[in-house]
Amino acid sequence: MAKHHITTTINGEEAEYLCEPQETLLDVLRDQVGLTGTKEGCSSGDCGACSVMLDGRLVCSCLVLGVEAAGKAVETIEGMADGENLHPLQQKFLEEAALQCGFCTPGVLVAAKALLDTNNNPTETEVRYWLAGNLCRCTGYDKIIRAVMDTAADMRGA
Amino acid sequence: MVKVTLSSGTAQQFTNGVTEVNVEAKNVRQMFKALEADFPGLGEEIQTSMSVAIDGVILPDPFLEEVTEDSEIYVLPKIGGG
Amino acid sequence: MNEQPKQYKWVGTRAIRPDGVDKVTGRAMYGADLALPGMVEGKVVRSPHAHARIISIDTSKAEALKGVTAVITAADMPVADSKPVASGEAMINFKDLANNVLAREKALYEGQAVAAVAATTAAIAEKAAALVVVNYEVLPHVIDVMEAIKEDAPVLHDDMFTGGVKPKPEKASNVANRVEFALGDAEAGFAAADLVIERKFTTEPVHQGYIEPHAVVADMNPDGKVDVFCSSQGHFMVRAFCSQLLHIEMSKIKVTAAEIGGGFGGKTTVYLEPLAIMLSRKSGRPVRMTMSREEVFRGSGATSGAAMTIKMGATKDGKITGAYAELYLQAGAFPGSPVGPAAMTAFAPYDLDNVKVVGFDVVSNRQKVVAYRAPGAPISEYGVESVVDELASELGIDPIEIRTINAAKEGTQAAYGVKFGTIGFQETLDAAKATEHFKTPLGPNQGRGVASGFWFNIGGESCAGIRVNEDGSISLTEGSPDIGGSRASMALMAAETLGVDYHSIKPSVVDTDAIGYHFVTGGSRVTFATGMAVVEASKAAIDELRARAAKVWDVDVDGVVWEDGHAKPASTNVGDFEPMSLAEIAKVANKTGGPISGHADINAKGAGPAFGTHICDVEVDPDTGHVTVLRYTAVQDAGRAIHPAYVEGQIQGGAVQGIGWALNEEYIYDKNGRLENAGFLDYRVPVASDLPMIDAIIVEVPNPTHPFGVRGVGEVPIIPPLAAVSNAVAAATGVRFNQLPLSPPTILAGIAASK
Amino acid sequence: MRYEAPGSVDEAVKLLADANGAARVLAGGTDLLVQLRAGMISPEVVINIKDISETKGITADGGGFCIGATVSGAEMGEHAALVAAWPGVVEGVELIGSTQIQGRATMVGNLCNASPAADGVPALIAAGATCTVAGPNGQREVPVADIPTGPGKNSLANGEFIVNVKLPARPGNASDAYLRMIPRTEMDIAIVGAGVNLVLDDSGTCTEASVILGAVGPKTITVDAAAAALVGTKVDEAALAACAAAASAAATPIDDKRGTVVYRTKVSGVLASRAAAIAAERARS
Repeated sequence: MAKHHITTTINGEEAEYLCEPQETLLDVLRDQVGLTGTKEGCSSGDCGACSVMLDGRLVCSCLVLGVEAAGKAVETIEGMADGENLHPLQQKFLEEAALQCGFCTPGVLVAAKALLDTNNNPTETEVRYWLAGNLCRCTGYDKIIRAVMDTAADMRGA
Repeated sequence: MVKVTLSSGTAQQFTNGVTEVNVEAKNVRQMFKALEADFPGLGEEIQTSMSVAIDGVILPDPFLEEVTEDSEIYVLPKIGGG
Repeated sequence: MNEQPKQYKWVGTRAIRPDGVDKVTGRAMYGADLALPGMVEGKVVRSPHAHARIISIDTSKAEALKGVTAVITAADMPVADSKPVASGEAMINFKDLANNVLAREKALYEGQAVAAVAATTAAIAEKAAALVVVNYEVLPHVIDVMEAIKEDAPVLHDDMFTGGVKPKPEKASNVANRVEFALGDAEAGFAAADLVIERKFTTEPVHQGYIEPHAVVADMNPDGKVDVFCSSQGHFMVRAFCSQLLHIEMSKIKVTAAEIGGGFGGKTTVYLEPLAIMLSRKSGRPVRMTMSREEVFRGSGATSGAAMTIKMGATKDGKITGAYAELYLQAGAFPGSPVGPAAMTAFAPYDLDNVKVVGFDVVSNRQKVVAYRAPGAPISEYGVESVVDELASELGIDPIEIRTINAAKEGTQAAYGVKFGTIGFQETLDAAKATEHFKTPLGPNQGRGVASGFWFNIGGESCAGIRVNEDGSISLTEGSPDIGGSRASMALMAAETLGVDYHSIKPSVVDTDAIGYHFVTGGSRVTFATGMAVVEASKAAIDELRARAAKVWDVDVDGVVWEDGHAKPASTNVGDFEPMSLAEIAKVANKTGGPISGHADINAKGAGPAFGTHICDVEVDPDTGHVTVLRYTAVQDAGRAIHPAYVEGQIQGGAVQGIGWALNEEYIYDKNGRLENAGFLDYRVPVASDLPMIDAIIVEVPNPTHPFGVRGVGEVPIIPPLAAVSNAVAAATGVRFNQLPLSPPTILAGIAASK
Repeated sequence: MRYEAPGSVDEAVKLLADANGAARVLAGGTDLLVQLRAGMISPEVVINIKDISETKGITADGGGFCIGATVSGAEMGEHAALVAAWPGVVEGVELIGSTQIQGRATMVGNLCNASPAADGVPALIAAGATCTVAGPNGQREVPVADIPTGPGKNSLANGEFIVNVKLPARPGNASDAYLRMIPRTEMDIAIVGAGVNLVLDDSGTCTEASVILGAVGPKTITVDAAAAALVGTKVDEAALAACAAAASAAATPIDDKRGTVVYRTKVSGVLASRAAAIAAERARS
């Protein structure tokens, strides 16, 4: 099994790794690149804990092969804050207690940011359906949905 | 004498169904001894695998507590939780 | 919403949690996030059969595979006695636990571990696991609780005789235990009733559904010392269980609590941890093990499916005169269903003179059940709250009113014996009744359901350390894995007690070498018990701070009081001293006797029972049976909400787990006893688009035994939703289903049958 | 396992043919990777067709549309003209999985995976779509209805893969709709699916109809009787009731972990008539 040498961009920086053809982008991010903020909850695309952006599209990194990232741009939770300045969503999640155990949080934040990047005035229903693929077992989603809506309102006001 | 109330299930096992038993004791450890003497196995069973509630407070590991004639003492299963 | 009472500066505020930034930036380390140099990956070989005798296990092919560092079976594990051993608060039969961790003679459920391998990569480990050859003799199996109690059912344990009955049965059976609680004379109660309703209910097995699969890294040194890093609800539990199972002294095992990605009771026992230690010992290298989602569903967690009969009688004016419950709960492969608490909580919200509850703990070929949020209570209270609802509607009494008529209050004796102290059940009913939600009219095909719930809450062992650093900041140590923001609550209580800025306190959940024993994070105990330890440790630190100020001032310590973070002279008689702040005292600590700290190691008593009342509106599509939850309000007595946002979060999250239990979650087995839906695709936990906002209303009737009045909040909110949803569906459809889950096919079939 | 990412149709065909059945095509990968991880398949080679220009993009094609095999559900949803012309086809594809899945999953993958419950398929068949199949003997046009042959099985021969799907041109007073029944609101596999495609004349009378059921047989069921119940009517209540009855009568479901025969039979009719009503409403406006 020859390993593939992949050159890609992760969180704006060029990155290289060796991976076997069957390894997923999730495996690669966690085990080769050391970015463990992206979580594995199911490995079947049903929980969204491994959400990342791939060339500007929200995807489950468990459903992308590591080799497919060649020449593409990957964005993970680790790239969401700007240095020590948290992204407004990250800040709002803290202020509004929109996380409990925090395990689904990276995936939820990446997904929510993808929504707000294209729609800064979503309805509650739009937020709920957009995030339907991000399972959270702790919060009942209430505070997550509110935090996303409130962040959008702040972004519109700014 | 202190009055100890058992659940009907525990009573069936150890006291022929009598749910209220009276023993001479000034504290819980004496109570266990007295219960064991009167109803072999009962004191041991309570100590190792049950809780005791004294005046409404559930104690998973009772031993040192004082008891009086006025104490309301109930024996119940241990409670954990998720 | 009650915000903080005036006298508190920090308690009752919505402070940002100290571990928050780590969690929103991906830095927080969960069970699977640690990688050690030289680490190998472990994998479990699991039984494909629901019930089978293990004839032989051939590990030679797996051992021969290049890259494999160790293969283990039950033969590598000490044999444990079949005797309950007190381990912390819980009674554990370590023979059962050992068999659950690694099957010895029989596999008792599909997914039970029978061997484990370690190899240099996960892929090789997986290959090696497939090379372990297990020769099984497949035996007849039984899953359903009522099937399992039948005379001719396959018996799981031929040495198990029903406990709790006299005389001891002569024949082994799957009924592990019988419990009974009674008060007064239930039959006399029914005789006095104008209306008696008796119904049978069933609930299906469900899983806690934490998003983080079980994960551990274990590293055993050649000198026998073990380091374990894992996600659990109690690293002291992990230490105790591994010590007992593997005969390793506790002092040699250090367990570090990883951040935990949800537990809900499902992480109050061990699965992978002892295997990882054994594999590490054999490999001579650190071993990481993680479960796949499928393994989580088949081989971990989960609670009972159940069958029950509930009978209640009431007078015309709604006074309940008699109550009877008969409960059958699946324990899974080994005894220990939550039938005890199910029986004790069943009628606990009500002030009843005549009540009897009988419960049966029944083994069957499923994974051994483990605690799930208020273990047992959602099941029994679902049945009871359904019958209360039916009594109300038959008698033409408002559902909140009938609960008010019968509500337990201070001095009420619960069926399980205890007389309640100060409780806030009526307050939750009043708050529910006062909501705009309860008064809002409904449309066609819509229905409203109300239900209440009770949970004991517990105390138990907790410890805390307050270290006053040289600059006046505070390092707070404790040992309760933080599953939903408890570090924030600990820091708030310490800040309030010490009178210092919340932000100057850094709380940490430290490892088992660094602090004393803690019972697990469970039973809604952490804010209560560990919080109590934190307050006591803070008070101990205050005593020391006062003593130091007294030395500086050269006065007697009794002449120094602590107010608002400062040492002050108790009166002008003591002398005219400028108050000294905590930071000022810390600065001179070395001159006054050395570092300053306070510690508390306690077994907390006096947990405060808690109640909740929920209101649920649904709309049912009469042609497809699909249920939409339109609106949901959850009221709960928290005693005191230390951090109201996380209290609301517990209430909202618990309510939604209960809604999932009511509507769509269930274990589905095929005819061979194999789980058909071991994934999030077909084990349907609620998703964001399934739900409305969950209005959480916190009622505060303080628990007099806690310094701030805390009762504990985590468990109650999962109890009422099962009946609240079911009662709402009954109101919307005119049909009472008396079974969960209320999946669309069930509802459509019920509607069709009623016509 | 090898990984290949050919840059041309011919190259892909050659790789597929050479592997002699031991190859799998990777488009969106949302089924393929799940099957790989679960050990359900262990191909010798995975062939990523996303670098082949013919598999990319949505192009207007003589009044219809040509949709590349690697076009994701999200891309389809973002294509305003496609959504306007074929709302039912697009909503079917968009029901496949979460937002994350939509970023990857393709309609063609859904078709080839041949699940009886595929959400992307009933409306596509109802639309009368065809697809371009490339293989060792060149390319051929095939009705999409002929691709799935049974659960998990399709009619593609060794060395073949689908390059694109073509949706035909259609008159103004025409539209389509797809509905499915799931226990939750998202993330589930359909218990029943129904796609309806309609053409109305200027008076609002239905002149052509197609009703396709999913998840109630080993493959989709084309219910001609349900379509006939709509044709010649103004898609009024009586016609919808007849459509429902015909759909329920045609359903041949099984009992499984997701639903019962009784349930699926009844709901087949409910969804067929509801989808027909929506399609008619769309066609009128």
